[in-house]
Amino acid sequence: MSSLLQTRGLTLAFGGLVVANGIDFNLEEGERLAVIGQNGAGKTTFINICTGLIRPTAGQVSFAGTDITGRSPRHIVRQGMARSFQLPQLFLDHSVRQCLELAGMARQPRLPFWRPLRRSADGAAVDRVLELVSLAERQHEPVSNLPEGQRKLLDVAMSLMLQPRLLIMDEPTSGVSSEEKHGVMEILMRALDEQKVTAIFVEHDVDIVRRYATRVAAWISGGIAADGKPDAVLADPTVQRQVLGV
Amino acid sequence: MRYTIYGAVALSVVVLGLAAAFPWLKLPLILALCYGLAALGIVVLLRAGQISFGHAMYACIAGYVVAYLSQRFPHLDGFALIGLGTLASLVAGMLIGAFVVRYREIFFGMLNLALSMVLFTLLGKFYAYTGGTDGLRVGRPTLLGVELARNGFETALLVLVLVCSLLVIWGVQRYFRSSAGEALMAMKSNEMRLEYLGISAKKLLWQGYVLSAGLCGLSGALFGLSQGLVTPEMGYWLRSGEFVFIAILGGSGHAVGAFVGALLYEFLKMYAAVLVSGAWQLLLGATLIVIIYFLPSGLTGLLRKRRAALGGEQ
Amino acid sequence: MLALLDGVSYAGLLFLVALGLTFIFGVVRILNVAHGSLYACGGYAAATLGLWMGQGGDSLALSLGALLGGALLVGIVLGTVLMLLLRQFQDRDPILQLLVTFGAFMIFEDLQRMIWGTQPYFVSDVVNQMGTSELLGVVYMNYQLLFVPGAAVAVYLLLQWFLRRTLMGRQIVAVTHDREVATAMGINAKRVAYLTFVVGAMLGSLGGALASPTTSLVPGIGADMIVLSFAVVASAGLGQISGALIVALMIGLARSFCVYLMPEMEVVMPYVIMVLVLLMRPQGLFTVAQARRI
Amino acid sequence: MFKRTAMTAGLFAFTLASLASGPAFAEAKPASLPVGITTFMSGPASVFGMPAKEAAQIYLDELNAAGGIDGVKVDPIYIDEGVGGDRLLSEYRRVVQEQGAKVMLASISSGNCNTLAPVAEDLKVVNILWDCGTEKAIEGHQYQYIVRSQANAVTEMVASVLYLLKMKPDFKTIAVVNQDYAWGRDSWDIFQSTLKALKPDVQVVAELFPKFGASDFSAEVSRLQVLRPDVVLSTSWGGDLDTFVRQASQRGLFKTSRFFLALGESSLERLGSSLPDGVLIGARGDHYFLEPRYVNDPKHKAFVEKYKAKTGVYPIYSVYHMMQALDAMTAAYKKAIAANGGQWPDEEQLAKAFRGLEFRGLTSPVTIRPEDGQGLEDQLFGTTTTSPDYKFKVLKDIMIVPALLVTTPAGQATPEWLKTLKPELLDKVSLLDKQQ
Repeated sequence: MSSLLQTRGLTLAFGGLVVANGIDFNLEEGERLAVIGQNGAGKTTFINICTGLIRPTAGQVSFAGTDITGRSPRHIVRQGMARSFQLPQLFLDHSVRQCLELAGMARQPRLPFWRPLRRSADGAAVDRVLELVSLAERQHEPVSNLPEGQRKLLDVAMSLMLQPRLLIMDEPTSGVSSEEKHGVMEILMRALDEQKVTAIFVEHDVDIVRRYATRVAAWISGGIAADGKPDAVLADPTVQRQVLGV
Repeated sequence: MRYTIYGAVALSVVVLGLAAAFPWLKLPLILALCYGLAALGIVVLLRAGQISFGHAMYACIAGYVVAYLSQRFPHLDGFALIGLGTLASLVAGMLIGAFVVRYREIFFGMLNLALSMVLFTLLGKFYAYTGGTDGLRVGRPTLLGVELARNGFETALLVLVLVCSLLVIWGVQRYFRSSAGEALMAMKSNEMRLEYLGISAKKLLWQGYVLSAGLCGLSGALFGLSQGLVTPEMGYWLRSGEFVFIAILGGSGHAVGAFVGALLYEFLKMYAAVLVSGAWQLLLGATLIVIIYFLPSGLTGLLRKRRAALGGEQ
Repeated sequence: MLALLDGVSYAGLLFLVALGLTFIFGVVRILNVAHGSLYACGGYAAATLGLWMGQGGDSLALSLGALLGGALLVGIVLGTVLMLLLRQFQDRDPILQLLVTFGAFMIFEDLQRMIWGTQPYFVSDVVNQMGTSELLGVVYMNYQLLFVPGAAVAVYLLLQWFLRRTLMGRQIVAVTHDREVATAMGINAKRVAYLTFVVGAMLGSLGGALASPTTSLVPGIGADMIVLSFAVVASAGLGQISGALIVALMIGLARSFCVYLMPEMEVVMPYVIMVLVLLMRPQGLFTVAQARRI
Repeated sequence: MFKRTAMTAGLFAFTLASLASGPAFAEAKPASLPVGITTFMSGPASVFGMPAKEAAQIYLDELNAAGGIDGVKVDPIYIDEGVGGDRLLSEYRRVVQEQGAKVMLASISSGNCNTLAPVAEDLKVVNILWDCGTEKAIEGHQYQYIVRSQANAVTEMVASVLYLLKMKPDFKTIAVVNQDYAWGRDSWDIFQSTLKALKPDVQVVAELFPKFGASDFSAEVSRLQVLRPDVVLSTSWGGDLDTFVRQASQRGLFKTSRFFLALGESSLERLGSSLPDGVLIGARGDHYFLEPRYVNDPKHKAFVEKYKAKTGVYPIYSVYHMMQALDAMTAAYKKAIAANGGQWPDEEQLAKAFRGLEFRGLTSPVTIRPEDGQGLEDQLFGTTTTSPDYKFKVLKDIMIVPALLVTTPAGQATPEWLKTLKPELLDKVSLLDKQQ
């Protein structure tokens, strides 16, 4: 039985600059992988390649056993790999609830253009997710009213509405004040467990990594320098020196 | 929904009242509503954050189809003509749409502009078939088999246009609130996210584009019948500009906006023609700028603000 | 063969106007519909100045002075007016900005008619002074054959030099590439934008001025010109200066070839070219296609 | 929502207030006579529109100063044709139905004439086609309220061919450069089929239709220089004509070909010295401020002076057409009142009075055909020559073609009639100075 996400010799180069350097990588069902690394180490690029935003110069990506190299994000998402963004990508002209309703409808083969969104969307599912990310009481406000922290949650929540098998979160707690961070992570993890979603999250905060990851991968200049149990990786001298900078 | 009903009622009362009080206003009113229909087509695109400077093309296509058919088959009923004219624009919209939805913003607008100019010049050129710049006459057809004199015909047409408008307002507003409609609007704020939900923005835009083409077509068909004449002018880019003008004036908040905008516009222009004949463009231009400055989201923007204040629920 | 020669003069004018348009877009990111009015007003101003500076007088210098003077004057005045107007709409939706220029266009159309009336206007001394030359039994005006294309090329080279060699030019280029970074680097984007706008406006009105000796200025010439230059700019790729030159040439030549081969197609040609180009190269001929976004 | 309704309602109130200010409908002799006049006040065709408007003002001021028509002052309502067909139609109806205009003068554009004529007929208001050329506006229709106070394209073009053949009997090749719109195409069709009937051996070497309002004719000029046709015909006008003539003359095309400008009269003064000698010129009627038979006619002379004084230029044909239309109106009212035993006529009586009406504008008298209301207006042609008294070219070798010879007889179809033309027609006309 092949692993959920698998990359082989994944390479991306702009001219001379190599941002992904022949990455071989496996992710198993049910893991919580924390990706750490300095800015520009290629973490986000890796995500962008996996989710189809960027086409790799070489190598291949396969998800749940099917090759998805160079497929469009739309296609990949429909396969069950969702992502959230470092800068929340939301529908600013809509209300919180509408965003989730739209996300829910996205799983339909085609969007109905007669029945009102409100009625065709699965209200129960929306309510459940709203509860999970505790946005229920703000559900009717325009998204533009939300503070950064809650935008992050909404961004993730929209991906959750897709009921993905794998959810990749790009710095879910960046831009969130350090006291909120744990709150946010708690909520996210609860949601993930609830829906049994495998997850990758890019994170800088070491205690958060320790607390919530079952596995850690450290990125250095476009490649994986260390990969394994959190304590092991975080203790690794190279990682200590080049990633955590202690 | 509430707004739709208010809007519809107000619109029909105003229109019918005026027509009853001032018979000569019938024609301007018909024109205004036709412009409204076309502008609504633009509004659909505005909601997706796109703008077209070539949609007069679809009004023009429908108009010419109506004219051609009415000359070729003089016994064809008015309703048939309108139906076929609109259908023609719909089909054209589907084909052209398939290409242009790959483009965004300026390029989208420019491509539409270019296509409409091609049509415009061809209509002017192929004199033998299109009657050149003088265009084609449209005979006065029967409506549901009834022969009508000019006056009766115009009254009937006015009612017909009004009914069309109301149906369209209801239908389009319903589309705006539907999943596809809301997704279309989402495309404006964040196309990438749509893709990352597994929704095809192109497909959405294509639907919207076809709808807008159809609306412009309907407007063009009715326009042609009410004028008794279609000319290439119907497809000139300045005409498309007028549609956009009206759409902005009305705002994209609600389907009824386009029609209110159109009525305002028509009377504004009529005034300009009566009071300061010679400087009507100046007046319109100034108005446009002022509107954009004070009401960037048009008349229905006012409505929207209030709704937001009431707290999101619609 | 002869068709070529007729094409170039027209292409020259088209290029100047389109150049102004694309130049402005590059920096300010606004597609300026009122550019058509600039073309018209430039023409009128030049003609008026020409009449005023002694119609029928045979001093070539004087006539040329009138042409350029008119162009510069209009460029500076209207350019400033437009800029000030658009400043009120900074960082609004680009579509709205576009419409503002559309409104401005409508206003100018009428003002222009109020100022210069509806009778066709022209001053053709320059042309007569420059005389004609005969090629293969066909007589050409030196003005159209040599001067206009020459002027266009000169402007092109001058602009290239300005953008590459001068500080202001480099700043403009910087802003074109990335406004934020440029501003961060301490470039006064506002000043740059203003300058660009005026230069662009001048180019537009220069196009009009150079057209005025051979054509008649009538109400509504702006509207046609703007659509054509849109076609050029969009086909070339927004902000592409050299591209504009080539496309303008393409269109000019295509047009005059049509007059020989299939007159019926003449008017449609520019748009057909534009549509084809955009269908093949969505970003325009000379824009480097970016990495696939979605 | 209510805010919006209020706004709209407010606007309408405003509309009605200002629009309802027309005079009340009066069967008896009205206090004043509202007359609608459509003319181009914007767009390229305002080259004709504005001068005509000036003329109308001069005429009506004089008329009203003299007490108007049978004591009724005429108040004109000008409508801009430049706003485009659809709005023109609404405006036209507003003026008739709201402001109660009794007579309409419409219009300059043939397209507009075609649109408005049936409307006027339905509205039962007398409409004088005062300047548009197309014969199709009347031919083949059975109108009661539509009359034309001037000639139509057929009269003008057939007469043109006659003058061309008189002045240049032996040409072999001809090329045409017309604006690409109805007038340009129709006039060429008529000209060509007339030419076929009268001089079948002529060969058409080029038919160029540059787009309306074209700014550059260099390609056309080059092509003509290669082809070197004996005659170059153009029925263009306004800016297009000026541009074409200047680009052609600057490049010496006039040396290689003989030019025939069917509407040249309207550009003579503007073109000044850019127009060479020896160009054949038409005037859409016998309209020319130096028209030999009327140059010293008091009415004509006085008007030309007055017009020159007011506008600084000499009148062009559209001015004469306007004067003719207004004179026709006045004459018709006088006739109708007489026929009505001194009583003010109603629309129908007025319409009748126009049929068979004989009246005189500034130049030779015009008859309105009783059968179809088509005006019979003589046609003047001339050849440009330099004159010491004027800064622009004047006409010599003037020929006047009587309308009757060259107009489709009432009830006949033009295309068929043109085929019946015989070369003998040429002997029936002669240059003015060669007459008597």
